[in-house]
Amino acid sequence: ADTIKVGILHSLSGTMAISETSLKDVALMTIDEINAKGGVMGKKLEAVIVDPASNWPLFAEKARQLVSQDKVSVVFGCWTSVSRKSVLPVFKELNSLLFYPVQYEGEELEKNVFYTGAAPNQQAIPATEYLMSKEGGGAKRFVLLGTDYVYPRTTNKILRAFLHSKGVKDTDIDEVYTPFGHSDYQTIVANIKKFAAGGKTAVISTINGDSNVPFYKELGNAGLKATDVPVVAFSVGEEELRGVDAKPLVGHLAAWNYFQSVKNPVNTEFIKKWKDYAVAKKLPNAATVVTNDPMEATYVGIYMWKQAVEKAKSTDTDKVIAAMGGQTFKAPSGFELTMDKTNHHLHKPVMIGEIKADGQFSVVYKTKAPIRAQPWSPYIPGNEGKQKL
Amino acid sequence: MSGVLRPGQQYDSATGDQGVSYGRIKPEGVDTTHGAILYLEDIVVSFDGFKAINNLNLDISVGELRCIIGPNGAGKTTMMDVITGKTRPTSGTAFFGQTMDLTRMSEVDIAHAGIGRKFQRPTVFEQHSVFENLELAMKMDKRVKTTLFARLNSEQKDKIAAILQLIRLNGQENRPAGLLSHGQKQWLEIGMLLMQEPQLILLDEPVAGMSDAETARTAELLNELRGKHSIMVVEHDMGFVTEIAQQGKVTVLHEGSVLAEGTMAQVQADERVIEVYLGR
Amino acid sequence: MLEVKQLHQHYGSSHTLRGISLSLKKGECMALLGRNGVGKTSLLKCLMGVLPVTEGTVTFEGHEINKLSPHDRARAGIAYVPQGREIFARLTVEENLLMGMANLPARKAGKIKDEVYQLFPVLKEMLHRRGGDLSGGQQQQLAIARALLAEPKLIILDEPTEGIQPSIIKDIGRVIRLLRERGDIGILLCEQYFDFARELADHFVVLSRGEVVASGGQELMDGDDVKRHLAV
Amino acid sequence: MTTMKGLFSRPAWTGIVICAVIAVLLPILNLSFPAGHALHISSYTIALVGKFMCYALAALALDLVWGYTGILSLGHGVFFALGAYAHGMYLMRAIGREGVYQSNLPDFMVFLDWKTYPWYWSMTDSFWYCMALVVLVPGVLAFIFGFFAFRSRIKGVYFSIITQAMTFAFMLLFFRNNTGFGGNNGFTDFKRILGFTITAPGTKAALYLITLLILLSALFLCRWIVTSKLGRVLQAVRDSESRLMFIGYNPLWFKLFVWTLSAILCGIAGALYVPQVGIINPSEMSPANSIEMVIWAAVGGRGTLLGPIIGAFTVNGLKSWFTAAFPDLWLYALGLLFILVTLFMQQGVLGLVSKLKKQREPV
Amino acid sequence: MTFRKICASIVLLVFSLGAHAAIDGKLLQALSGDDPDARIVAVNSIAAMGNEEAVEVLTALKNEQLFVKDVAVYMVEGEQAKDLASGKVQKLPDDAEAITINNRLRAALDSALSGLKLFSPDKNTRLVAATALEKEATPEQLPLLNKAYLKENDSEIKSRLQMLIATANLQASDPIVRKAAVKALLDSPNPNLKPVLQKMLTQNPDGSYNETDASIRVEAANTLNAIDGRLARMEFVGNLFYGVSLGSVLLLAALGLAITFGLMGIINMAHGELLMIGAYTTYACQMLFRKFMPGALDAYLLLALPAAFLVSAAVGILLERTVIRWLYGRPLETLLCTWGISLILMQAVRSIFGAQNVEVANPAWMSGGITVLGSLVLSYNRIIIIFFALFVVFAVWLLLNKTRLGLFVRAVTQNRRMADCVGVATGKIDMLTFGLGSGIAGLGGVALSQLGNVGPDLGQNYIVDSFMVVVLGGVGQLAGTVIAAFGLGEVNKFLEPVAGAVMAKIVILVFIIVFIQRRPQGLFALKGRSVE
Ligand SMILES: Nc1ncnc2c1ncn2[C@@H]1O[C@H](COP(=O)(O)OP(=O)(O)OP(=O)(O)O)[C@@H](O)[C@H]1O
Ligand SMILES: Nc1ncnc2c1ncn2[C@@H]1O[C@H](COP(=O)(O)OP(=O)(O)OP(=O)(O)O)[C@@H](O)[C@H]1O
Ligand SMILES: NC(N)=O
Ligand SMILES: [Mg+2]
Ligand SMILES: [Mg+2]
Repeated sequence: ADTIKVGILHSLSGTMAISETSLKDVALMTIDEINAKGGVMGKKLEAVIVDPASNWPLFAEKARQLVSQDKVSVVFGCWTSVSRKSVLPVFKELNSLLFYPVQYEGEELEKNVFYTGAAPNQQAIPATEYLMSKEGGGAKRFVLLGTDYVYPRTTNKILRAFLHSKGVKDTDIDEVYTPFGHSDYQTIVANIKKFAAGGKTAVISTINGDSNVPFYKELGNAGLKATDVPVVAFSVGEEELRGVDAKPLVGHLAAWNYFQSVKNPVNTEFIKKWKDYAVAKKLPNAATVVTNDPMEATYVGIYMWKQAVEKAKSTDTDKVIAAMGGQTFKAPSGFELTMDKTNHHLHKPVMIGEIKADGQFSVVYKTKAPIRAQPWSPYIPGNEGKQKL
Repeated sequence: MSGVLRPGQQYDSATGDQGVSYGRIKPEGVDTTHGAILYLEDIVVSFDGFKAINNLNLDISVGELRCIIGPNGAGKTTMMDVITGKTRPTSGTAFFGQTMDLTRMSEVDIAHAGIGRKFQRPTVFEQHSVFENLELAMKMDKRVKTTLFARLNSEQKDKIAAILQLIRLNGQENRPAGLLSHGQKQWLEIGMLLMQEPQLILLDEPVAGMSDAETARTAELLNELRGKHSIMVVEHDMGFVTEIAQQGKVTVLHEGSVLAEGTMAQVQADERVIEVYLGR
Repeated sequence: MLEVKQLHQHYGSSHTLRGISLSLKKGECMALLGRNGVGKTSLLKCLMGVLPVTEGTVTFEGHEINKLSPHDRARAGIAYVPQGREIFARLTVEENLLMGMANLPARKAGKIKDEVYQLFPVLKEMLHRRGGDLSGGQQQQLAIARALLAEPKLIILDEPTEGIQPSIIKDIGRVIRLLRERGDIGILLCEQYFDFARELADHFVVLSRGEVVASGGQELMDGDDVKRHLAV
Repeated sequence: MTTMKGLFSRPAWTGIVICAVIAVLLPILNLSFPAGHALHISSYTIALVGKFMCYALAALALDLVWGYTGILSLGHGVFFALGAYAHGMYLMRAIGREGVYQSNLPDFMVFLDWKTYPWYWSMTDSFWYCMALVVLVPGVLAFIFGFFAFRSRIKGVYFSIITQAMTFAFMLLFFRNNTGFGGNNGFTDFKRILGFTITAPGTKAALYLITLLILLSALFLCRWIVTSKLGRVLQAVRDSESRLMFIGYNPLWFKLFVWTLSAILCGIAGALYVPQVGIINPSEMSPANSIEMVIWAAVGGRGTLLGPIIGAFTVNGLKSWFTAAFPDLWLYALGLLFILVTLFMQQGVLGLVSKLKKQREPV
Repeated sequence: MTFRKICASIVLLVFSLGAHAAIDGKLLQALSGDDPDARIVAVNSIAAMGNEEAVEVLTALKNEQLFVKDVAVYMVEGEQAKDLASGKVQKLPDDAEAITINNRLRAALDSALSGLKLFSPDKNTRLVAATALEKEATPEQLPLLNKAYLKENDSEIKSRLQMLIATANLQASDPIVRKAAVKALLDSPNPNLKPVLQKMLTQNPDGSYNETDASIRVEAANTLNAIDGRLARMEFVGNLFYGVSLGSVLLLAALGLAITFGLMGIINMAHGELLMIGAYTTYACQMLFRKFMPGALDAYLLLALPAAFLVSAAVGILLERTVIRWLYGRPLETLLCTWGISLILMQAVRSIFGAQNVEVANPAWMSGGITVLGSLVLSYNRIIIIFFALFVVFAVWLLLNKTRLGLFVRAVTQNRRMADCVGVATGKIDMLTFGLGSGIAGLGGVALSQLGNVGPDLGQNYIVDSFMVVVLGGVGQLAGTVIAAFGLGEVNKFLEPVAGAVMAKIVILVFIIVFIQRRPQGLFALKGRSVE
């Protein structure tokens, strides 16, 4: 064929559409861009889009359809960990490739997957360290607040172990979970306040999806300011903040590997391309689109795949996998990112940003260089020596 | 074990706790050694303070055909509700035979024990055919398992055919009962009662909506059943009541208790009955 | 005031009414007789507009009303006491009575006329009870009272005496007679209670299998012809 | 919907036979012709049809209670999921030490620092024990739940809503990681079933054929039930439960019987679903999923047994197609389909068929 | 803390407010520099100037309105910018960069500003400042606090300051002062005191107490008890309030459904989407105001209420006229059909507004909250929503029970055919009723937009809860709906602290199941024959 098919597997309906829709659009933008520059090995990329509708078994079905019916060479997709878990067996069985662009809990390493989002040590741990530092407010007590599912649970488990190693006692850690879609945070915010009376407290939020807005609204109205009790979130980025009035949230934090507000030429261009694309394709709210970390990770992932294909001179899964290790790409984050030679994760810089009134982040901390991922957290016993495939 | 209730068993209408049997145990015959099949004693039914039945005392003997008349709202239907377990009396006792305390039995158990009822407003299974209505009503073991394996034998088929003939719905047996006219439904309900072969039949206004000719036929039918079953009939059609009461007792209810009792002639002459019921 | 011409009605494939014609004048009472299941109720429903007619015309006070909805007919002055009472079970008796005046403009529909209570004293006692809790006969009385409140020009009664105690049947009879004597109202009375019908009706119509098989003035009602059609 | 004697007409029988034959042929064509051959049926199709058959079984189970007995369950997803979880437990154990932590315990347990299996996992390494659970767990849950609900005479929407509350509560419970069923991720990444590699084409074909067989058996079982006198009692329960009591049937046991049977069938559907789809997680218990089951039955035509099966295939087939063909617009199409079905096909797809037939040969 | 270092100098300087001196260029440079510690020192030094300009500059920094270019630091003032070193007002250079701050600096600024503001002529400013200092009253602040106390003549602020002084005195070396302080704090609602008092009471490993004086320990224990008691009371009141608030949300979400489902019998799965439409209408109104009347932005809700009611009602009426009216008497079909409608509406919103949430901001008068019992914050948006919910219920009750329309509505929903026969234009009533239910859902949407996210899935999050509320209350029973909503709210909020949010939700669901066993027709079941 004179085209190479690539699959895009993001929910366009259902609860996850909120986050995933823009990843689909960024993927399409990137593909357009690559095609405009001549495609991959002289062939145009052809995107095959499906909607797994936030339904995990449907993810598996659609993955199978993309790979075995549509014969795509690679799939870019998934957001939640469970959707990734659901498609994994399919990619393994059919020996095909998935690029996963979202921060996640680690504890996984699959030959058929490239993880372009952060592992816990590229996000959660540095953020916690920052909160404990003088600059970060010197927090002594921690509320680990999350949605009740595997990513928050795992992350918090790792964080608890990490905090223990820093001498924080269990009495100074409060772990709280809410169901998906929880919308009433009155009690929880009141409890945080109570807990915070016992000493300098920070909240580490792994709340996902829709619950963030009511949480932050409650936080704002209850008068918990970032200077009193900072909240650092791992799933709140520019895209999520579009849905919130950020003024009461100024100073609360998020940790990512990329922020839209990062200033460098690559990013400036990335943002411009995205805005132009949104306008050109008449995306809803095109005037106010923003970029965020998973979008950047998607963008980087597609380019790295392109580079690997060109290096391998083939779209064959095994050859591409072999060629991926060590690929580098100058990413919008301003760093040259490298695909690890062995663990299928990117080396990524860690950035911590404070929310500004306009819903952007001002970066208050940034690592000097990209950090290698530890998908198997050393804070979980038994993980020693599991860094390879 | 029999379907007779042990003392102390209770029916809790809030939970629907039926205490016993859930229809699995077929009751043995009714103990009618003292000649009466139904005793109502000091029954009171009160709805939010309004006493629909007020110290009602009544008994029916085996094989008797008893007519009950009384003004609208006298409590006749409510009384039947009490007998069939649909309404729990606020106080008082209701015995079927010597041993069965109706106030503590569920509707199902009461039906099983041998009390059948025709409602004031005809109620049939509208989605089922006439035939199926009769089939469902037929006297037999009505537990889940037996029902699952039940097949009609020829004797039963004959019986249904006979009843169809009697209620003059033959030829209509495959029509859904919901499509019948008002009077036809009345008949069908009577037919279902007959299929059930209850010992005590309660008829709430059986001829309402029937033409005079059909009323006469119903009277005929009841006269035939007299003696074979104990029957209690509520009607406002005096002609009909006269026809079936013959020399038997007629009870007049008023404001929830018995106002007068006697033969039709006696009752019709009673000033109080004329005042509250018959009119001048 | 009411003209029915060649009315046909089908329930699916079964032909229930077969070319019925009748006419009723102001101030007259017409009895509709017939055995069970001959189509009396169906006919009345067609007049009220509850059932669609397949063929034929219904004219009320010179206007063809075939196409009108039931509420338009009610507003035109037709009141209906259906078989089976059809009271609003969860409205109180008072509200049920107010509903009787739903066809009247709001300003005329505020108060329930005392005459109704004189006729059916029990309703006054039970004003705040829910309609559905009433006894069968009480409900029937309520249904009639409701129709009377509508200030109708034509009143259609489907077995109004069903389930009512004898003394009140007499009262109802008196009311119907009174209405008839007032002369500005037409009454269509479907009744199984033959004697009752005979006493009140000026005319009668006997239906059989969806057809008019006999009709005439009150004097002919005792005739054998009628008897034959009513017999089983 | 009224007379049950001829539940399936002659054309319906023909249809059943033809569909069954085609269904049997699919995996045979899949195995015996290489990919690319004109007669080859892709594994994807087999997997899809296999999944739909599980849905169809669930819809059939629902029809038994909803279509015939008038009990609208908005919680059948819980039975489906419990059956699936019961089978999933076996499949998890069959992974052995091949999980990422190379432990005897499933990964999520290792992760939660569990050292041994909790009591409710005991014996789940036995396939047959798990099969018994597939039947027993939904069955017993349904029996207990039904017993209390029916005894309290909970009916109509009240019943529907408490079934919804039930499935919702179960979903939240299973979401919790501490409950011990893998939390949000549930069970996935199965490797073997009874020693056979789960991804092997032969295993897949076998699972598929077993599903087909069970679906057909369930269809005939249901047909036998609804055409028996018991079936007529069930419909009487639907139409006028109180009247039924006055002629001496106790609706409690009749309802409980179909309700439990339906739950068991649904559980079996779930058990067949897991190995073919490869994941079971709590979102199967979400209220929306149960509502979708109801919708399959409604679209196909409830109270017809065949209808729900057709409905499950129609709705899911269209969904599979639409989500790929018009990923941005498919909800409009599906939504419109539901509206049109209600407006123009009162008895569902099957109702339309019989209506058209009637029009052709008027009686 | 940072604050301590500057108190003394502030005290010296507070009385010289107004003296004008340009800010030292070095300070400004440090302020815009990279060294965080130096920046803090700079902030404190500026604060130590204690003049209007210091307040201005620090406020500007806090609001990120200071810009730097090369070495010049500018303060933005409307269109213009002032060069702080020279005092010259000019246009802000294009490539000037904003001076960003982080939380640490923000906290330092807050403290410094509060200290300065204790002497503000504006009473409110002083009150806010005194409240803000509560968290960290230390001995170093005493001179400042005492000064402020002497100068203060407002009794409320005075008592605040007194508490602050007592708090600071807890660490005094003189036991008499400490004892007086402990006693004085008996009435304090400040939970932050607890660790301090607890520390006084804890025994060191060698058996000695941190507080050596036994009588002070007794007083401290007393005070601690008093504070604990007050906190427990506060928590109870808090839970009560949270419960009412959650109840009002449930009520607003369910009320429309109580009409479309409860009264009309339509299993309206699209109810959630009608809520969503109300919320999106609110968003649209906000955008309109932003665009055309930015000055009156805070009033956008006044437009949103009628607009949301009308838009949702219009959508409802459209649905009723085109689809639902064919389905009366077939409730189960309405489930299927409205499910389809719900899918379409959701996707339509995705197509128009995007799949992401949109931002709906609380107007200023709904932001924040009032503090009661010391530290319990009752947020304005929730208080307003509680009253709004009660108002809507009352209005609906009036409409349904006291008007002819309401009578017709109830009659039609009970017996459509007979209502038709007595002269009710049933079609019109159906349309109005469904429109009313939908419109009320729209109002619910406005309220929800003030609390949570506004996105295409908004409705899905409330649909199950709404049905539970209506059914638990008893279908068709307005009063039941109200009680069920508040009941569930309260039960939930009293359970949550004990069981956690997830288990609380599970327990609630089990509770509903069990409750229905006891009352198979809901809370307000109708009794009697009329039910059948
Ligand atoms: N659930 C209830 N709530 C309130 N009142 C009730 C209820 N059920 C019955 N009643 C009242 O109890 C009285 C007795 O009613 P019942 O139906 O037994 O009368 P009846 O003798 O059968 O009358 P009819 O001859 O009109 O059928 C009536 O006044 C009725 O209004
Ligand atoms: N919805 C329906 N569908 C089909 N047939 C019907 C329907 N309703 C009534 N019928 C049939 O139409 C015929 C006329 O019924 P209708 O109710 O008009 O009789 P009626 O003269 O009023 O009888 P009754 O004196 O018993 O009230 C009956 O044979 C009945 O079975
Ligand atoms: N991997 C996540 N964020 O679910
Ligand atoms: Mg009665
Ligand atoms: Mg009739």
